[in-house]
Amino acid sequence: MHEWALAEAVVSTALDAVKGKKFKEVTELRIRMGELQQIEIEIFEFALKELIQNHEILKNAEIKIEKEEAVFRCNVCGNEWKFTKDKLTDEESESIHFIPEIVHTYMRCPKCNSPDFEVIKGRGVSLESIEVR
Amino acid sequence: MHEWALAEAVVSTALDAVKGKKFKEVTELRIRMGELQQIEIEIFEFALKELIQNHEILKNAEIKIEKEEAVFRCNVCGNEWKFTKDKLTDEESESIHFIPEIVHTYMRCPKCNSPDFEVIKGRGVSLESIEVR
Amino acid sequence: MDPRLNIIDERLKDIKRIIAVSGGKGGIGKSSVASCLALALSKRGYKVGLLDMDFCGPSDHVILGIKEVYPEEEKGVIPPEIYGIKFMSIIYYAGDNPSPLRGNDISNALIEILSVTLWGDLDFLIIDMPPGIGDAILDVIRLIKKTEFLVVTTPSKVALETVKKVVKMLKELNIHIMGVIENMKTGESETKKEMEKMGIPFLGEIYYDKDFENSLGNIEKLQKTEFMRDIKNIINNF
Amino acid sequence: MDPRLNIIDERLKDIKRIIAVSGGKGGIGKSSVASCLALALSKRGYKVGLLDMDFCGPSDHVILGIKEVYPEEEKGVIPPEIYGIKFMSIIYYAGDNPSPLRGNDISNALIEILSVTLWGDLDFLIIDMPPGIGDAILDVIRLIKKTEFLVVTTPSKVALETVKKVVKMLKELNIHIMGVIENMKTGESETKKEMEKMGIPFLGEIYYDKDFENSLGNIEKLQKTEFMRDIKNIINNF
Ligand SMILES: Nc1ncnc2c1ncn2[C@@H]1O[C@H](COP(=O)(O)OP(=O)(O)O)[C@@H](O)[C@H]1O
Ligand SMILES: Nc1ncnc2c1ncn2[C@@H]1O[C@H](COP(=O)(O)OP(=O)(O)O)[C@@H](O)[C@H]1O
Ligand SMILES: [Mg+2]
Ligand SMILES: [Mg+2]
Ligand SMILES: [Mg+2]
Ligand SMILES: [Mg+2]
Ligand code: NI
Ligand code: NI
Ligand SMILES: [Zn+2]
Ligand SMILES: [Zn+2]
Repeated sequence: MHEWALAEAVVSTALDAVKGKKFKEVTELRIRMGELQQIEIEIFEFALKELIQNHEILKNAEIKIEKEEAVFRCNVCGNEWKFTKDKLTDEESESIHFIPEIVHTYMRCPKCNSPDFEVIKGRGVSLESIEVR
Repeated sequence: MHEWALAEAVVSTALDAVKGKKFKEVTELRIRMGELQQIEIEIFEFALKELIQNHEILKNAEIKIEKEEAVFRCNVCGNEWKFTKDKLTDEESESIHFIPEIVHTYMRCPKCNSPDFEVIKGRGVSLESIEVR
Repeated sequence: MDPRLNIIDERLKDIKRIIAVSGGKGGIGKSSVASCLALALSKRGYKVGLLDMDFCGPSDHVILGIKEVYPEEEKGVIPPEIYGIKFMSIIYYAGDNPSPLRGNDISNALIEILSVTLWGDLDFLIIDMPPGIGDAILDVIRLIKKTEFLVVTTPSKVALETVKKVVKMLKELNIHIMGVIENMKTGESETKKEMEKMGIPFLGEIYYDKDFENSLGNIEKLQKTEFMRDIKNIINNF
Repeated sequence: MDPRLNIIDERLKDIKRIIAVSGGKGGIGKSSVASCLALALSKRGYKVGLLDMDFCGPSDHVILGIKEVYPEEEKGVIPPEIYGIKFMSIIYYAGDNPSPLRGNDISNALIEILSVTLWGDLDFLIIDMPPGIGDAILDVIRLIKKTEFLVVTTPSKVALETVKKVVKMLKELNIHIMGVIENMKTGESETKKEMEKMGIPFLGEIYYDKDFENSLGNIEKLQKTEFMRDIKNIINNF
């Protein structure tokens, strides 16, 4: 449910980006959603659609959400791998949902067992582009 | 004079890269040299040329060194700027030569005065490519 | 674009004062001061939040004896309220497990927490800072412009050396330093003079309290300590 | 390619043992132990190096009273030898000034130091670690495979909590833990038992020494402290 808080962040960023500019309206918000954070896409999209109603300039924007797979690279052995919840308990997975960096607490490099890895793709929510007219 | 130590690092890396492979010889080492570390290029090149003589496979390699300007970006205000020694004392500049990160001790963002910036280009020595035959 | 950066001001807008308890050095009592300060302010009737930002060595829950509470979710993360303190910590998510976080991870985790936590109306948000002059303090400076720094030090030479560095940096950046507290005082020391030389207000002292350790984790005992008495004297100057 | 990573093993190849004094928490005496350990080993006739890796709060020079010495340059950086200890610290370059370094900078600075410092033959290289489970410890684990970890803790609840996390991580990674030292001991405590429960050898204890602080910076006084006496007892087990 903190999807709502992240949606607010996106709306606030979009408003900030067009503030003071002479655009008629925002026609599209393209959002990339990293797999690691395990956002509930329906709730997130619902929140976005609700929130843009409060702002004349955003109101008609089309919301495009694309998912991005999470990929990790080990700083010790260089191994790269993809996210899977298989080895995580529900609580662990839920904790990563709140703070994706917590993945370093519960996941290890499948090759060398190190917690010292980078999330090279698919961490969380980002606003990719804003289309205006 | 610790140029020698860095040259050893380059040679060791080149040897490591070709180790176990069936190349006849290395024909070129291309090195990028970040401005921030203020390497004395003649000493560095001299050291490299001496050091490769000890290794049959490197001996005839052509050494190509290209300089890269140092560029900083402020994490606070986003400002970007280039390196200049103008505001540094000789000791400060010498300290940055040894540990480029020390730039955070002696340099500030010219716009907002913050020490919280990234060296986005031109930090130090890197081995760009190895040509073999 | 990282949308999170844009919402942080909004999340903190109903907080009157944000105080980061800092000092650069570890083990000087930052967590003890932050926790007891939050408790004392709460007891005085203020609305108080406490954010444990030491992700590698979170301690406030140990000091205040907080366990088995979790945030609620409702259009964001709502910190549980204990002893009147809205408390936020990485322990809700990492438990007792180590969190091996590089600087960039610390930065990201901090931004995440700041952008989803709904503190609501607060008189004070106390931030317990980790040691070091790294990502955590640089991000607090960068992201929470209204932060005031409360600097803790001890009479020890090694502590003072590091604390001076932090103060030097904050001053150079024109950041609001509330003042300095000297903790673990046992006798005469140079701290007050040294700090005043640097132009930093001296907020008061906390004496070494041999019973403090035994009161950790027990809120009733904690409130009766000399440590707490000293803290209460200090907040009279807030 | 970062050529520095390749030369680190070569730089450390004539060092018999590399001991990282760690513990995760700040203020538990890592720097005191690292400095006095280096001194005691040197006095016993061993060839010793000391690397202060706490770039944000370097303390070993304060403890050992080292000033006005600098490394020499000759095909690399040669650490000055003081009291028979080859000493390397960021203070040669940053002086008393703050070094606001993010994690990535700490990592880079560490790699730079490891790749240009010529330690030569050593029996022991003692590394004084900063607090935290961040870039510094992760890089030591990653880059110096032969490191043994010497874990310091204190009887304090908050210290033990953090130390346990570090130990848990090191154990999980199958990293050599020499053992644990309990510092600032005053009376009975659970530390030894807790650590043995985790399978960590107990190396000994250092009692709280009220004269230690006053001996800081003075090598003659330092050698006569009870702290040093306890350290000497501990190295009998090395
Ligand atoms: N005034 C004091 N008297 C006695 N012990 C103290 C005092 N202040 C702090 N301590 C103890 O010192 C240790 C370090 O305190 P802590 O608050 O965790 O420091 P930091 O957060 O700066 O690392 C703890 O064991 C704590 O109980
Ligand atoms: N056994 C001891 N007895 C008395 N004081 C000690 C003892 N060990 C450390 N100290 C003091 O504790 C403080 C923190 O020690 P330090 O070595 O700097 O810790 P760290 O490196 O873990 O941060 C210093 O002021 C030091 O003088
Ligand atoms: Mg990471
Ligand atoms: Mg930087
Ligand atoms: Mg603390
Ligand atoms: Mg230390
Ligand atoms: Ni949620
Ligand atoms: Ni040099
Ligand atoms: Zn790996
Ligand atoms: Zn700037």
